Amino acid sequence: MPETRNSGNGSNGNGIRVGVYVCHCGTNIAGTIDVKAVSEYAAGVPGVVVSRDYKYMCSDPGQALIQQDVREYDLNRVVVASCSPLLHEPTFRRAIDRAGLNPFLLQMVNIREHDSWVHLDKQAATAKAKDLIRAAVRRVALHKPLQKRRVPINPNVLVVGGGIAGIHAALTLAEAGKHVYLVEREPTIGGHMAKFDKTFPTLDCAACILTPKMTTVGSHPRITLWTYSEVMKVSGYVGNYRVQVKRKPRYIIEDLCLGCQECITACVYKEGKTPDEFNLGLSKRKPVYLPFPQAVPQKVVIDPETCIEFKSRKCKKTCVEACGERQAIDFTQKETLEEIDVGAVVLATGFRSFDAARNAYYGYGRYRNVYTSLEVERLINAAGPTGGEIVLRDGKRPQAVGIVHCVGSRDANTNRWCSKVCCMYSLKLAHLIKERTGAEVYNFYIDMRTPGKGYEEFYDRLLDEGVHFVRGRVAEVSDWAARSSEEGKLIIRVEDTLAAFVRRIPVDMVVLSVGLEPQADAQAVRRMFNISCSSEGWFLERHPKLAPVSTFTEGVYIAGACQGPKDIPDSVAQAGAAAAEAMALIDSQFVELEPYTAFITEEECSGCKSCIPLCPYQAISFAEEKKRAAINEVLCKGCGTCVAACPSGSIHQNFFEDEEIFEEIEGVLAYA
Amino acid sequence: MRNRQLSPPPVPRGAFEPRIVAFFCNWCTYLAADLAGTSRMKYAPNVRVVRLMCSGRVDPQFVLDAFAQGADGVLIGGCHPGDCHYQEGNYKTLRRYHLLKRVLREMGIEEDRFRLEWISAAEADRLRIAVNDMVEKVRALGPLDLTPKAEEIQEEVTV
Amino acid sequence: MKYAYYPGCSLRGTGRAYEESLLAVFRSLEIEAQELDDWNCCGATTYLSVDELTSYALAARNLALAERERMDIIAPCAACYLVLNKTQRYIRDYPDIKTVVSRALTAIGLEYRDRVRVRHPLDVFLNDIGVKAIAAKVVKPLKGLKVAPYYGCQIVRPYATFDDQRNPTTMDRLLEACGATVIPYTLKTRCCGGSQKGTLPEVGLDLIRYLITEAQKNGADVIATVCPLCQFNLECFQKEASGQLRDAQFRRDPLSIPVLYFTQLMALALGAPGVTIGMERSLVPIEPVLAAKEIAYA
Amino acid sequence: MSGKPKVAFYWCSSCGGCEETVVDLAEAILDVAAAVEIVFWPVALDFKRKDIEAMPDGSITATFLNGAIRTNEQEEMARLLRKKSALLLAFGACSHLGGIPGLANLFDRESILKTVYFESPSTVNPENVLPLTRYRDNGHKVTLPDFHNTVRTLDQVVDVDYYVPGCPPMPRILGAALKTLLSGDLPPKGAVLAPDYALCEECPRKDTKPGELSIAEFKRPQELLIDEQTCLLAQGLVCMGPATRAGCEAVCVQGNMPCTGCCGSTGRVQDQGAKILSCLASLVAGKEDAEIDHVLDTIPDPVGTFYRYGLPGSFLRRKRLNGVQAPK
Repeated sequence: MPETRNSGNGSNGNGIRVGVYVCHCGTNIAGTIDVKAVSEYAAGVPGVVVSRDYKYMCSDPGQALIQQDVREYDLNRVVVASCSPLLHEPTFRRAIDRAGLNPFLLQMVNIREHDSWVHLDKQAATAKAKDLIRAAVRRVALHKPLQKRRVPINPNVLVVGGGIAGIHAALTLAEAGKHVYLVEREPTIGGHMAKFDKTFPTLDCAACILTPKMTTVGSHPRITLWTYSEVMKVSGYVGNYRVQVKRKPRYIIEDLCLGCQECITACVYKEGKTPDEFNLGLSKRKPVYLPFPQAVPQKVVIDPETCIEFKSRKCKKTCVEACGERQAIDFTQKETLEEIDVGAVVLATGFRSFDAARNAYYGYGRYRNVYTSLEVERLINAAGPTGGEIVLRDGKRPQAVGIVHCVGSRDANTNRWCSKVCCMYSLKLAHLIKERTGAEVYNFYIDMRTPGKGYEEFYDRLLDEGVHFVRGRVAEVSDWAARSSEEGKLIIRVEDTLAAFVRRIPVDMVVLSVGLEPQADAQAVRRMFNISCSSEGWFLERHPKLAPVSTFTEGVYIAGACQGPKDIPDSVAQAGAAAAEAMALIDSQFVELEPYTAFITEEECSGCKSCIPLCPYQAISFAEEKKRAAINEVLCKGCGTCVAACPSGSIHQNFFEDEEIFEEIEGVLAYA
Repeated sequence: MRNRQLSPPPVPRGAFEPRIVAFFCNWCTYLAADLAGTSRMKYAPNVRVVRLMCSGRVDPQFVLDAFAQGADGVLIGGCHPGDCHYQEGNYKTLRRYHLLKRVLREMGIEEDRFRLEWISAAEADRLRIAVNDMVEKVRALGPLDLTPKAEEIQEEVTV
Repeated sequence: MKYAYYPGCSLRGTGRAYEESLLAVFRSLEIEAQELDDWNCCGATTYLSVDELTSYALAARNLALAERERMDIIAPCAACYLVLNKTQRYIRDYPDIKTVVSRALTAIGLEYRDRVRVRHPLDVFLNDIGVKAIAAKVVKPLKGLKVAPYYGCQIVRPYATFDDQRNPTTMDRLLEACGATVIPYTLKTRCCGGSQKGTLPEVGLDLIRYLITEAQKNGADVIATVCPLCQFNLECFQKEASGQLRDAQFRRDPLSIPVLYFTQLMALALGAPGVTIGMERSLVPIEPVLAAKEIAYA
Repeated sequence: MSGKPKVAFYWCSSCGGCEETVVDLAEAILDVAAAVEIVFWPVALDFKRKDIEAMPDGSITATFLNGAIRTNEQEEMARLLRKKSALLLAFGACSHLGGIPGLANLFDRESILKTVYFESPSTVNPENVLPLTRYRDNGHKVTLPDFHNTVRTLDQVVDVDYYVPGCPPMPRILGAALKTLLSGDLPPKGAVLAPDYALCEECPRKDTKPGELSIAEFKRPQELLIDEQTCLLAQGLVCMGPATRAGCEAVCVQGNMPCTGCCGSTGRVQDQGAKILSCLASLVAGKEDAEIDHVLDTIPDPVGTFYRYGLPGSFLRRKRLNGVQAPK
């Protein structure tokens, strides 16, 4: 469709020559808005010397159109009516920059996301486009040339979370020569993956593929590993973040402890009394413990809650004797606060399993033989509480096992989303249980979701192995025996939607495949790093398709399950991507900041100090000698709050001047 | 629960079409509006959006100028308290909103014509509902037509 | 705190024992419950399925009467409790129902502004009086009496108003306060069949059989219920349901267990004489059980 | 007649305070009288309207018109003087911003007349007589000016060359204005003849204003013993200083009273009331609705306080005529 060129009615007297470009965006805009009429209307707005409409303004020919007009018509302002400025403002700024026009002499008009896509009434949408363009032309007339600010970037990177995503990101960055701080809340890195026995679909042993990466992290010269530590406070801005990290006391001097575990055997407690967190409470641990044999760092931890020395100060301290001359145990250790400067942050804080007790009708917590999938992972794991034997709490082997999919997921009462990994790990558990116990294994699913490479084949293999698949959401797990054959069993009531009748299946063991949820402290963490969350609580990516690992906050990247439920391959891929994007930022050595900062015209300011307390970044200070307020441009983030509050109008904001906004308001409301 | 219609309620021909100026913060509400677009949600076309970096940049003068220039309603959209990209900008907005609302009420401008909504980047539906709701409320209130032109002052003269 | 007592038709018919024992408990717990003046039938779930809008108006009349007295309503019968609750919610959530009901009420000079709460005795006893206060008033603790707490479906579904929907415990705690031992009873909210016994007898009888065998298996001496229809179903068809025992293993112990309203047990513990709390109205007598447990009965 | 520049003074809806400023020039009045020829000054000298009508257009060098435009007679005189004067100056807050009379824009004519002629306690008017604009009595036709519904600033009626701010303008400002006019190098049209920064610049208490002001409660002047040294805003008083143009050397603050904003805003601000509202609200303590309202409710009359002189000149100009009655 040939673009039409309407000759404008000439500059509005003060030398402002505006080019207006109305984009069709294929049919996305032109389908609802009469782009021809809008372009013709724009030609009539004072100051417009050329007005065009074109199929794809953001395409190279589209941009060339503008550049050609700038030269040919001697344009000194450009208005592009197309999609959201958050998408293509940079594109068009670069385009006019290459044509020799200051990039900030451009005003974008959002007639797609805010107009054609959201309004049914075509006349109204077209009228709205005209209003918005008229306002933009009046606003752009007042734009002044600006330069982006360049600020040096600190080359260090902070990775938060030591699960597989955090580990992979840290290693990728360190291998590329960057110094990485890896902060992990638990005493050891490894995250959820360290708890698994096998991984689907290849049935690789989780420890075999994870521990080598963990040990590399532990010993890598460019990775500072802080486990048992949490980020407390973040300040500064992209390229120059200052992060405060709290290091919880292990009561063990890390450099001296060899991980020989002598102290554990020598501890006054003959055997463990406290439920072992790593084994999800299926076994007990002593006050001094190593989370799991391949823990990195290979250092024990002393739990002050249960260690007698902290209660009575009168323990025989057999552990200290056992430690011998290394003397690695130090009961007086205190919590310390460290401060580090980094240029970029990768958040890989992972997920939390759905609390199965929230679905009362599955009886988790009421019936002893109802387990969560994570607990069964520990049972199957050779390093687990039962040494890999799948036995019930009373020690007996189960003859029949029911695995319930979608526990807490795809459920309007709990979490609406599909957690993506449960079908596959349920298949894996079914295989392992079938293989180890020979029991009858039932999987109860709604839809069998096997989307990955080799996933569907794994499912076929399970079918061949004789696992029973019942398509239906389990209604209830109960110990009520309707007939004698059900005595002493757990009865799973489910509607078998393929066989079209309600079945009562007695089993000895029920495994609840719990879904994935955002971490409990996701809201606190995101506020600390100034990123936002989706309504469910997952960290919000800049764009679901085109920018899944970056966020709306420059320099903060996200990877792994903290961004949404995903399996290990996807988490590792995202970790690599986040590391790459962080590296791209750091290697650019400078970060360009939008020039939207505020500034004070000295002779206008009366020194009334009303603005001083308004800035959370302490960018406004009061110069005693000159009795004037002054804004430190480097610290100013350009929010404009002080500009709106200055009672004498003496603070101005680049690109958002009062006059520019008044013009935009009056432009939008002035009748054609 | 009856399903809420997704597109705005049908408007009889010739009904009063209110003109509403909206000031949206760049990090939250403007993005929610973009998301409403990419999700193809439908809402009334009466709103014209002015983008500012933070709701804290909304100067009460902008609100009064919008009314003076013929807007029938003004909507401010910002991040939820605690979510502000600049930490505290929206708290100042909330304080100014409380005082400005009182001034507008004393100047005879109905409460429903000036509205502050906290809408995060993910809450596209909340934005759609807020816009549709405000357009209907202002439509019910009718045009503001605030400042009688100079001539009109003249004809009031007869006692 | 004064309440409007809404007996409902059953408590004046087959559920007489429920009313007698309930009033006895009110007296001993000093609860001021004044019968709602000129109350009308709530229509139960049957009328709802015949003519929805009129049934809401019928039930809403009671709500309006109570609202005029500015008192909460106590609806002991599970069906009344469900219908009044459902009416309140549907008036609140659906404007078209609200207009029909308001028109109907204004026609008879009443109005309803959603300012009244529908309460169940279980909720009032536990939350307004409290377990400690009740235990203090117990005169004849039901020591050794093993009770199966049967809630039925209507007071927990579809609205979980005052207790957990899957695993309610209000009645358990009240009976324990009266000294009884409450047995673990998985089927405490499983349906008793309601009117199934009349329409599909074999299904109705199966449901009854499951409930009773599970109670007996867990050693219950008596089943306590809150709903006249559950009481009727569980008590009156025990012999017939025994005939259903296809599985020989169950033939040894025929179904025979007293089924009382929980208020009867509470009234007994609070010292009310047996005759005044409808004990003699039971088909399966409770006296031998009480005698065996040396719980004075007269 | 003498070649001296002709100067005229006229007053519309005002209190006469601005006329007194002229007299307050004290001895300087003599230099003024010597330097100029006063051709029209109804409050002080006996001039009649026909004297002005007789003058050729543009013959008056400068007219200092004070008072807001409230009746059709005032409007006619404003238009007449505009025609007859080379320079027309809005003299004082009333003509510049609307002034105290401008607060009438919170009401409409009927309610004002009712209050004044029927309801005010000291009025005895059993027959409910209202003044009429035209009345015939034994052959004589008697008229009164028509009373407008809305008070307007001078520049909302005619084109104004300069503004002399203040209520009343300080003699120092008037003197400076006269000197500039007489000196011949005139500032750009529409200028306000006073410095273009806020009052805090000239305020003696400037140094005592805290850098971290967070207001937990506003107080009214009669509610506390105002300390004579400390910044009034720091003491919780609503002082309009930060949002008001300087030039008067903070004479009110020196009189130990908070500035009430009579010189209007700085040149960069279009609505003084909105700006002081924005400034003060931003500094209020509290992050929750209730906390914020708790503080803001200690300003009983926001419109009367922030727009004491500037209501007609503000964006909204007046309370909506067809507006719903603001619920009490």
